[in-house]
Amino acid sequence: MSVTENFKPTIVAFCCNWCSYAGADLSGTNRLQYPANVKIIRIPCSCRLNPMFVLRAFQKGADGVILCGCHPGDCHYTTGNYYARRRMTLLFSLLDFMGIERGRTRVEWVSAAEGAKFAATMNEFTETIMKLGPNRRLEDLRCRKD
Amino acid sequence: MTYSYFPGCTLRTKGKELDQWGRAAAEVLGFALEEPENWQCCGAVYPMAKDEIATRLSSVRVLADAKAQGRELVTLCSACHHVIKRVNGDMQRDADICDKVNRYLKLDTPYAGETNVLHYLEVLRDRIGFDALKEKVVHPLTGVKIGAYYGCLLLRPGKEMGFDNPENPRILEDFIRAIGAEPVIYARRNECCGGYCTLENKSYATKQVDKIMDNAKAQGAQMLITACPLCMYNLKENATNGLDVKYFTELLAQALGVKEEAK
Amino acid sequence: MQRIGVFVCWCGSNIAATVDVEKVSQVLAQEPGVVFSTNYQYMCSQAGQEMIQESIHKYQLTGVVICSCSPRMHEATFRKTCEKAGLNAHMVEIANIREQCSWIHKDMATGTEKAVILGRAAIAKVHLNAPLTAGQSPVKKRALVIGGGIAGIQTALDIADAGFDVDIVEKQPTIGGKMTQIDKTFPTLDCAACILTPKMVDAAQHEKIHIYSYAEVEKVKGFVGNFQVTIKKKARYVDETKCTGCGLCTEKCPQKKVPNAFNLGLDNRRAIYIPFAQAVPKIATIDADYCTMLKSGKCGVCSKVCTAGAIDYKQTDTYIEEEYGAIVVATGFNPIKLDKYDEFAYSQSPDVVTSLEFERLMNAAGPTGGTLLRPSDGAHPHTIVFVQCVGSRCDDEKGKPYCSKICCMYTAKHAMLCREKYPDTDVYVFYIDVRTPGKNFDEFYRRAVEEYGVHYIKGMVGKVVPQDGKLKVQASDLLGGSQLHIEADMVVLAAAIEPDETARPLATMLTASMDTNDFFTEAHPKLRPVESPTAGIFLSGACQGPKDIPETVAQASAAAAKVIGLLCKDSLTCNPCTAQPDELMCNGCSSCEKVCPYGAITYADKEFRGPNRTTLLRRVAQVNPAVCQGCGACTVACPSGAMDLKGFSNQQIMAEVDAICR
Amino acid sequence: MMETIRRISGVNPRKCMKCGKCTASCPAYDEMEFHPHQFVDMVETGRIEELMQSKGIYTCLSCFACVERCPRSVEPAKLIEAVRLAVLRQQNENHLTANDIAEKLDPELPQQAITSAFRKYRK
Repeated sequence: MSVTENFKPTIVAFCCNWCSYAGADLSGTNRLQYPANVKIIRIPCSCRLNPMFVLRAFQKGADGVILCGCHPGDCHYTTGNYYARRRMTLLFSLLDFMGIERGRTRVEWVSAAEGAKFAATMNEFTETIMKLGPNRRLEDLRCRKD
Repeated sequence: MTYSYFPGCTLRTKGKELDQWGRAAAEVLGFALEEPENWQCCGAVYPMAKDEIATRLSSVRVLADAKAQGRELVTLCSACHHVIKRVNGDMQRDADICDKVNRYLKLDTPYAGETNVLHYLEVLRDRIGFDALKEKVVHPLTGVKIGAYYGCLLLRPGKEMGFDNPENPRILEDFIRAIGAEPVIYARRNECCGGYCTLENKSYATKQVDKIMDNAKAQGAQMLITACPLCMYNLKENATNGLDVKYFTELLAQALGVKEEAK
Repeated sequence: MQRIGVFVCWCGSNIAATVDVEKVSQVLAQEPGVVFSTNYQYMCSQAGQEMIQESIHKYQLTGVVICSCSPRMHEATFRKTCEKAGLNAHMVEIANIREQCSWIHKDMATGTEKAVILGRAAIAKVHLNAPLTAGQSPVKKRALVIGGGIAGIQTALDIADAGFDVDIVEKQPTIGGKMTQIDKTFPTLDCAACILTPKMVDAAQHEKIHIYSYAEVEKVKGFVGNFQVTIKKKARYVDETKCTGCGLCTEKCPQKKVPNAFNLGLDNRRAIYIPFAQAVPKIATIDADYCTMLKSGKCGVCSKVCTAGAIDYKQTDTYIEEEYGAIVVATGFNPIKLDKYDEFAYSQSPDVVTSLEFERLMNAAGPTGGTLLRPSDGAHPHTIVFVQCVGSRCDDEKGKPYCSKICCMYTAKHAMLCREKYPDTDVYVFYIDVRTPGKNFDEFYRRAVEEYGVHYIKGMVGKVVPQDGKLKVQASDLLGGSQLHIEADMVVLAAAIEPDETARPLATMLTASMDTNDFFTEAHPKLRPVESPTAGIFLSGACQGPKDIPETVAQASAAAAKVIGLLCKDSLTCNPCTAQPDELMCNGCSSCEKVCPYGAITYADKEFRGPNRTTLLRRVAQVNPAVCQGCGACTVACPSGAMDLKGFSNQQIMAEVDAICR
Repeated sequence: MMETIRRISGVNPRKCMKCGKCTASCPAYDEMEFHPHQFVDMVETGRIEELMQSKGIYTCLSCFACVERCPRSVEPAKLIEAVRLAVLRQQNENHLTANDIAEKLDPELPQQAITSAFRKYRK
């Protein structure tokens, strides 16, 4: 299984500016390790995550997409994370139907104080993606790197 | 309601009547206790070491049997309860132990801690209700001041046993109230009686027992009740000038008016 | 095509140790649009900033990418730098290669590779950036302080002294908080009431301060400079404008068996009460849970004796709406409940007390008139055992993971006072560590040991057994190497402290973040310790973490200074990253309006050119940029994709996604 | 050896903050030459041999008071059991044999006492 051995997944993490991006910074400040496969994109709020972005990521060859936002009730914009939760529930079940396994998508609430949780989540998520292997379903072959 | 029932070694031999009283009372209270076939002794001591597998097997056998019957498992002796409940917890939480045990037992369906383990007292509290028990009492023990002796195994570790507040329990006190007597609160009711050392060093056990007895007497207890046959033996035999000690099922059967017919 | 400059920061060795900065700047120089790329030791330094400015001029840069620490750290700095060089502040993007790269990876190759990708994403975004200009929003020159303890009082006084109106909302019938219950204060042993009550009076008499006592914050809307707050004034069944505080009703009320919360239930009060003699405002309150009149309609004694006619059994909760520019949280703390620690027999013996209860037992205005007597039999205790760290420094569910900070010092104070007032008492203090990092704190503790002869024992109490009127204490003496058995008369437990239970729902209302222990989080643990990350919300006192009185007062004044700085401004620069509809695509469906938490979206009928030189009147969305906070909820809700967010546009984020997945 | 003890007990002695509450709670204090907090400390510092020689490993009552009351969830009782097992698992190191039992019996003694003694003191 040379494919899996050399498999370096691409993981896109969308983090809300107020809680999760700060949580990610905190895990850095505390020097908590998580895989370099995870790349963070800062968005103002988890509700800014357009399902199109997730689709685009998978199309362009991402192997996993995770959305991190403030804990329910703690959204900087009061209700944004509730919208995000509803939208992602729908989107993920649609993706599942399309053959993007549930394990490749995830929503996690990470507060600004939860650096450790951020790192742990990313470690766990990467491990899941490693087990699932490369995303072949939605990837646009024209976008393929090799 | 029918429960799977694990009597354990002592209640099958030296402590037969404790078991008979419990069964007679269960009949009055409307629940049945059914022993699984071929149960084995739980070992009386919970194996704390993570790599002890063989010593966990007999507990898992009886747990898996209850699961197959689709029943909850009831215990009467607190040592059995402690061992079986904690082994069950290991099966739920410790993937390594669960895996090894299953590989060893080769059960038809793997067991992963599905059975709910209840102590007889928990059945009284959570399934029957102490108020309902109170209504069934025909010979209330009015005026008797009873100290509940919990010992260690029922309560600790509180996180795993989930039985009652480990530092200030009330289930036996509520039971005492339900059978019409008056509970006496004393702080040493959850301190160890030294039961495990009774075989090797009686004077050591006596020291522990006397401290408990002193405390109970000072707080006004006229008698102690326990839920553990070893505690009962130890409190009775190793005390210098101690109080009378009874098993809770004896008083239960007495209050329900079935003590004599149980014999 | 943008002309982009890339600036890679070493951050000393913070970045350079795990990221090959030279390589990153070289690789990124190859990206389309990049006309200049360099790296430097400290990009945020004066020299670094000047270099950026020079490069902007020299290469006529239209966009700048800085690969450095988190944008939460220096985005504002670099934006200002570029602005000074004539570049729009929003043409700057930060690639976070420190917190999210060099600090979490150990391997140079990995770190460098990731840094390049993060840099590419930022470059891809800058390509699509457009200059943005921020609007202005006015500042309401009034502050709200939630909680009227020493923290809230100090903050309010400082803000009011600067000339701004301040409202204090206090849930109890009086302001003063925990400090009113304390007898003496460490390390000087001055009387708490003597230093607190004048401040309470100052607050009450200050023309700029309004106190809402027996009131709670019900609802908060709006944003920094412009909060709309609903305050619930709970029915106290006494007309505040009429009550003179004479206290006659509190003597005549026939309901005498009400546990006195001020004395922590150590004695009883009446159903109508004034918590203590120096209460502010000094107005009676009826405890609805115990008042016979309110419960059964029979009694009315207080109404009969009140010469001012202030009693009003028909009073109901009232609601007040007020606007504020800034909100200060000063909700304070409480000792934890001790039912999980009954090895100390707290619920089994009245002679086992918490430190705060002990404080009342030592207080001249307390239930024993200041004479230390055992609650069980009123006898003088001769042996007292203090137990520290009860519920503090615990693993997960066992209690609080943090050090409660104040217990070491107040326990030393209690022990010292016992020995001073009653030299015949034996006083034992069981400690794990004695923590005294404050001015004159360690000296104070040493005095307790050396001059007052308090027995400090390194160890812990394992069991307390009430028996024969004594408390049999079983403890360990780790330095002496023995298990001790002490026959004590009283045991005093230094219970951990936790945030007030109102803090969590309040944080939700304010959208201010909290840590896992329900303490409010500060905007930066070192550099912005009195601000919440939510703009316009400030933190004062123990709501942010355990604090003693001097620290609380210091933080309270610091919070006040921040509030004054905000209220001094006539207007605030708005967030320019607001939503913007494409009117040609908008079909006026109202989806965006429904999800907007700020009501920033309205609709207007506008004329558009139709086919064949006709004119069409269409309903299209309009965003009020002064109200929009830029969350982006509407952008996703819009079915036709007409709504976009400036600074975080669909295209920009997609470009980042593409760059990362490339 | 230190690793073995840690592995079979599942205890991380580094979590200990040396408060001594385990030893304060221990009902068997007078019967042990090393006390619960010392077990934690000595496992951490590798003084396992001394612990294995001590008779305290047989006088611990397994009452779990130290486990229950430890503020840091260190579970000293598990360490004591692990040290005892380390001894018992060696050859001919049973603390109790069947021959010892007869003289200790009395008519009222519950089975439980014998079963548990066997479980605890021999392999």
